[in-house]
Amino acid sequence: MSEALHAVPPEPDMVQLLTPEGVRVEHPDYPLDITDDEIKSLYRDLVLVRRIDTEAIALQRQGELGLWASCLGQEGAQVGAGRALRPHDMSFPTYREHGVAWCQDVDPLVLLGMFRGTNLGGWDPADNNFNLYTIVIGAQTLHAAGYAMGVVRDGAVGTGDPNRDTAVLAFFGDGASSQGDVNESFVWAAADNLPVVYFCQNNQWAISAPVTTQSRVPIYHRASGFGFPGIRIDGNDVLASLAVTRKALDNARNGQGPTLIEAFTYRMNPHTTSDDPTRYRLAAETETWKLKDPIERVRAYLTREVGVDAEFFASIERESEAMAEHVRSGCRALPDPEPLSVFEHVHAEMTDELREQRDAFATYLQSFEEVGA
Amino acid sequence: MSEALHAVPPEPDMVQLLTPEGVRVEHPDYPLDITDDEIKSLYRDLVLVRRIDTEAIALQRQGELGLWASCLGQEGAQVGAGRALRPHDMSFPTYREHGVAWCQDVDPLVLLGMFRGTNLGGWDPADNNFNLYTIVIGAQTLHAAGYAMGVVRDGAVGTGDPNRDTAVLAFFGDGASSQGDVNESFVWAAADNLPVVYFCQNNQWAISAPVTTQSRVPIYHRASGFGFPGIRIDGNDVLASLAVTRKALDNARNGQGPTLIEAFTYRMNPHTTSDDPTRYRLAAETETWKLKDPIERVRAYLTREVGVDAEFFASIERESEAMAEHVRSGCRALPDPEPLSVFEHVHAEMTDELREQRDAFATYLQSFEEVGA
Amino acid sequence: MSPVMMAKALNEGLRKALEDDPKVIIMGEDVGKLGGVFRITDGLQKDFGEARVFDTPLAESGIIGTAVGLAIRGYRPVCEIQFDGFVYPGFDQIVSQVAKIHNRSNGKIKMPITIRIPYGGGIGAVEHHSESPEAYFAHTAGLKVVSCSNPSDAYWMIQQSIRSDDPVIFFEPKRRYWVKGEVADRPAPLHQARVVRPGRDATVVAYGPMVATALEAAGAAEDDGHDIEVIDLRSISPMDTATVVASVERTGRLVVVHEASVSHGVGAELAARVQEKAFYSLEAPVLRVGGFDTPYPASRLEEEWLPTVDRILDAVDRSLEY
Amino acid sequence: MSPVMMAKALNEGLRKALEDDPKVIIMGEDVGKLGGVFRITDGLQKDFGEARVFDTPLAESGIIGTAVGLAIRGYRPVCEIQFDGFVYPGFDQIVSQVAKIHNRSNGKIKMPITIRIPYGGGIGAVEHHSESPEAYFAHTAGLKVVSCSNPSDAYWMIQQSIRSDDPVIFFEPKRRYWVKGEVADRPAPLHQARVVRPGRDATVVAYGPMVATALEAAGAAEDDGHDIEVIDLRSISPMDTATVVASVERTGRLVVVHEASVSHGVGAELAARVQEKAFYSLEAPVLRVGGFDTPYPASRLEEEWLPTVDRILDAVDRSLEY
Ligand SMILES: Cc1ncc(C[n+]2csc(CCOP(=O)(O)OP(=O)(O)O)c2C)c(N)n1
Ligand SMILES: Cc1ncc(C[n+]2csc(CCOP(=O)(O)OP(=O)(O)O)c2C)c(N)n1
Ligand SMILES: [Mg+2]
Ligand SMILES: [Mg+2]
Repeated sequence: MSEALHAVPPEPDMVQLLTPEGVRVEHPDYPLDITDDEIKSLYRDLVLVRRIDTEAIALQRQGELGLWASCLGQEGAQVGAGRALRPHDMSFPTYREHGVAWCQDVDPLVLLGMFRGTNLGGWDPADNNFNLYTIVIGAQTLHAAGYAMGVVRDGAVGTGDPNRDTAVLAFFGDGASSQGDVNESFVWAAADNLPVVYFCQNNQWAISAPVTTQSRVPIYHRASGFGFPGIRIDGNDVLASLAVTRKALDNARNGQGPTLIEAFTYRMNPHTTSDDPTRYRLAAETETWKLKDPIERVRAYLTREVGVDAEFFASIERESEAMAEHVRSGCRALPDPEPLSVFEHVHAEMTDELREQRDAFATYLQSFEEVGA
Repeated sequence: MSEALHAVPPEPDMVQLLTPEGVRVEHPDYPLDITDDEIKSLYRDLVLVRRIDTEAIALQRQGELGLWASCLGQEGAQVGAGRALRPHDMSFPTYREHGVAWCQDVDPLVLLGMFRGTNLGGWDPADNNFNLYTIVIGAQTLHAAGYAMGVVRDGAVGTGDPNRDTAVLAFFGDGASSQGDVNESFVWAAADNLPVVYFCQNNQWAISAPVTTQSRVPIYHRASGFGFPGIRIDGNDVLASLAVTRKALDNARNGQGPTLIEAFTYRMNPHTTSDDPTRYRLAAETETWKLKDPIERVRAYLTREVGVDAEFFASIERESEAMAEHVRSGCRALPDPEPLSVFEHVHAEMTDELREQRDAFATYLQSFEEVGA
Repeated sequence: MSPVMMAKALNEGLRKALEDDPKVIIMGEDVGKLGGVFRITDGLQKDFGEARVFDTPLAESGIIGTAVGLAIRGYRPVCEIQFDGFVYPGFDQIVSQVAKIHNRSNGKIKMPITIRIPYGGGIGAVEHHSESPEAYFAHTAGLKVVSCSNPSDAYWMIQQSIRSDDPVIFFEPKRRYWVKGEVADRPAPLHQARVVRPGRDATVVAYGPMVATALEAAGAAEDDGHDIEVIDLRSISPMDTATVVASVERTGRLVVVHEASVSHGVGAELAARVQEKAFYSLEAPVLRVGGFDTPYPASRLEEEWLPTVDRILDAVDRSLEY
Repeated sequence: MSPVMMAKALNEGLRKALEDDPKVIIMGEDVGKLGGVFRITDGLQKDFGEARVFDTPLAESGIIGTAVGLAIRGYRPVCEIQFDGFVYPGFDQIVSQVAKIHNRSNGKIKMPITIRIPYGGGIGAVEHHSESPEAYFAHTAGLKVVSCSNPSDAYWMIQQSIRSDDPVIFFEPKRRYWVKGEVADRPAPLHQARVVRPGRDATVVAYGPMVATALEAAGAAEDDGHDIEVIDLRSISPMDTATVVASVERTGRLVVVHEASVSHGVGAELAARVQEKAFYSLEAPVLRVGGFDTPYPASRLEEEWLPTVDRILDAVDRSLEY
């Protein structure tokens, strides 16, 4: 760890429940009673999410995907946050929350469409309480605040009824913290005491910009300036992420308003498959973070403290093999959209002039088929 | 004061050097050694600024101005901040900083053009280191940050040379604190440790929206979240405004970075001459704030503590009469722009197509003259 | 209804929308107690409560962005932008989110958001308070853009826009807020243009604040023996080209009028469509009358800058001379 | 210079601008160490230092707004917007400040800001990375808008734009970044169109990424015996209408091509101008080929959505049939 401590200044104020070495530690404010089976199930999540991610990168290399934004290294933060969600809660991801999608039972294949280019997302946020991926940095945080305003108006906050009270979980990155939209979202959440939890994955980089380009203080400090609590967690510790997000969501549901969680983590892979990090960061830095891997520490804990046997890990391996196959074959099977579908879903009610454009284009396309015929 | 204290919760953390009753008090962090003559000159500033403002309102009533945004009640904050500026410093006002304009030696008539509708501002910010009024809420705070970036690149920070080191003073209102631009400006100033001082006049209202619509915590708290100091002052205390702004500007010039000053004050008049505050606030509130008038307290101090004689006040009265006359006659004398001037200064280099439009319009206008002739 | 001002008609239309659908909410700066700087939402907060008619913090991106979230939650937000020149901080949320989310979701999510924008000049205002940004939105696929020119349309079109499952940018000609007019018992289709004055010699198309000016011009032209047809476009996007083309096929001449700068304005699109669809009918090129290609000027110059009866007549004469 | 890619030509042009004027600075997201996601600023921070070539925080309004302040201080900022679809958060600062401050100050302040925007589609990207927002800026008085279509123009036009005392929105056709070409010894005037292929039968006008496609179409048309003139507009605002009109007076036919959605696009303005100025020369209506009036589609559909050689030929044929 000593190297690691050089790379990342020790954060006394960082909540950690499971050390990189896999040692379970307690935190006064965040007691977490969790069974070993639950931890095993978190391990399964982590491994499967990573496998989905790895497979997607391979598919991009093979030309099956145009792009992929890897979440490698951030699985702990995402699975912890995702598993803290209750059925009624709504989540607003960026484009990197594949781990949260997994926890919300979104079939990985649903995520692939926009990266393959067969659609722009295309899923219904209501299906899994998982909003569409949002690429415009920060924009989704205002959607989350607005959704939370709706929750309040629906009387779904602070009723004490677990089947009614609802919280909203909004994701964004360290770079996004500079966007006006994110700060305006903080203004709304604070002024209206909205049931929204902001989950910032500070993965140290915004493409090539280190977090210091955005802020000279820890990002979780930002919240206090707007009048709500902010807290930093070890973003590679799935237990810390689960415990802190769970508590923050509880507070939101109970009408105690917003919280900002800064998950201190690291983007192990390039920004996307199009990026070349060798131009702006040292391999040594990445190496250091390897020592803090979110999965290894859970595996170490399960092996050492719980005495989980090899068969368990083997079964997870088999499951992840199956998942990889599902992703591979499923991706290749994603159908290309029909040419004329570009005119669909532009409006709920298609306009005559767009219909005219569509019909003209249809005629144009046919002219070739005739030639072909 | 007791009523006042009901209306405005006492702010232990609010810097005050001159009480509403005109009693001089000390503040450990903000010693201000100031001569009685200097205070007399501040009094003169306050009275003249108020007179300019009052006269402008009258001119609007008479139809000489289309609109006026009154600074009544905010003269203390503005004159204190304005007098803290050094010759090299640059200021970025909103549309209400008439008191700062005065301190920067801007002839009141220069301000009237945009309210009369004879121009859109039209002055050169370099003339008095006073930027054009900016109507789009918050926009000027980014201009201030950018200007400060230029100051840094010019090596005009932290050299120790008083004739070289430069600070930037950016004004905005309580409502503006919600705008993305203002928060992005904070991001830039903090990340680059820019020599900019943010001066927020919290006059309790953004048109009809009380400050609570924008924030549930004092606005000066915002700064800490971005990593720089924030402080609240009694915005009706010209001495507190002078002392605190002076220190913040010094820090900026010395390379110690940004500060946010929240001047806790009150908009005594309607938002603008088009506004009707009876629809959203009680006269009682305004009455309470009358007791905190920024001018009265200085007058009380000068009379009671300094023993300034009636002749001094009379001379200021005469001067303000003269100023009123200057504003009245000067305003009426402001020339209407030439019709064809709409085409001027659209670009530094006029385009052929705009020249074509201008010539066509000139011909069109002439066709009437010919008819007329 | 007896004759009412457009401002009142809008207020009544909003009231009706709030009554008809509990999911309708009104949000914006100063729309609550104050009733908006133009009093269009006057009394609505009092009658429908602060949960449904409320003041937001001062940030347009926040207003639009939270409206998007409310729409995802099933609400039907009506956002007021205080003045035309202040919609731009919300432009990103409008163009990249409001306009695109229905499409992004393959039709799964609806965006029934109405964005009300008091627009146009002629009221002697300061900078940013007199602009006509409609072309920006008309060029943005996924949005619908309309503008009312009279109290009756104001009353009906605002309700139709709110009821629409598509986002509608609703442009209100602020300088006509105080003009009175009868309110019809039935609405016309939202995206249909209207011939407000039939004529044989030339067609003048306008919308919003310029319709009244165009009608005035047509009246004046009559004295010179010219019979001008005037069409109120009403819907800017989609644009009822058919109605205009049908008219031009009769008159052979077309003048388009709007306050926005001429270049790349709505008149350009209409001209481009008509010269294509009525190519053989046009006896003169489509002429455009609009604001000049300059920023909206200081108010003492706005009468020169804005299209006037005389400038419209001048264009009509030039058209007739072909 | 031997043939270079457009990306390299832009890089060299920026380098030259930095050398020629110490007030020139380059700012944006990832323009420093990374050299921009397209490497257009590659090596410039290394050679000119972090004070002159620097990464900004991640906020476009902040990038443009601070550039305005730098300009007031006497600098000549060159802002990079990472992708077309991300300019909108900075739209307010561009439209209400960059475009208007010179005018607001009665000419006292200059705004020599260049905003570089890699734009257009055809690279198989995800949403927001393939848009063509040029019409928004062309409709904004106070801005100048240009687009290069080849390495030589890229090299010279970027320098001319930076040297211009007016704000210039500089559109770079990202899909042509890697196409090589010779760089001329001398620049053409920045706001002048260029006839890139003379022809007698019809005129095709394009700019940026569509110029190559238009030339290809002209080549194909030759096989059918049609002699097509192709004009590279180069400057979108101001627009060199005279060059287009002169061409149409010879050919009698005009097709305008751009990637942006057809409705209210740049083609509308050109059509409106040409049908007015060349009314008696037009033997066919001005026809437009562009993106459809839909959001830019998923990349697997972009080949259908974008104007192609065939769609241009189809329009040319329709024009010739009149
Ligand atoms: C408004 C906007 N500007 C620029 C971009 C281009 N871009 C995509 S991701 C990214 C960096 C985001 O960094 P961060 O917020 O830290 O999230 P991360 O990618 O690290 O998860 C940028 C600049 C964008 N998508 N949206
Ligand atoms: C972007 C933008 N939105 C809306 C407005 C309309 N407007 C003018 S002043 C104002 C209130 C400003 O309040 P505050 O920031 O507290 O400044 P104050 O007027 O109280 O000095 C509003 C909403 C504007 N000028 N700019
Ligand atoms: Mg990041
Ligand atoms: Mg205020």
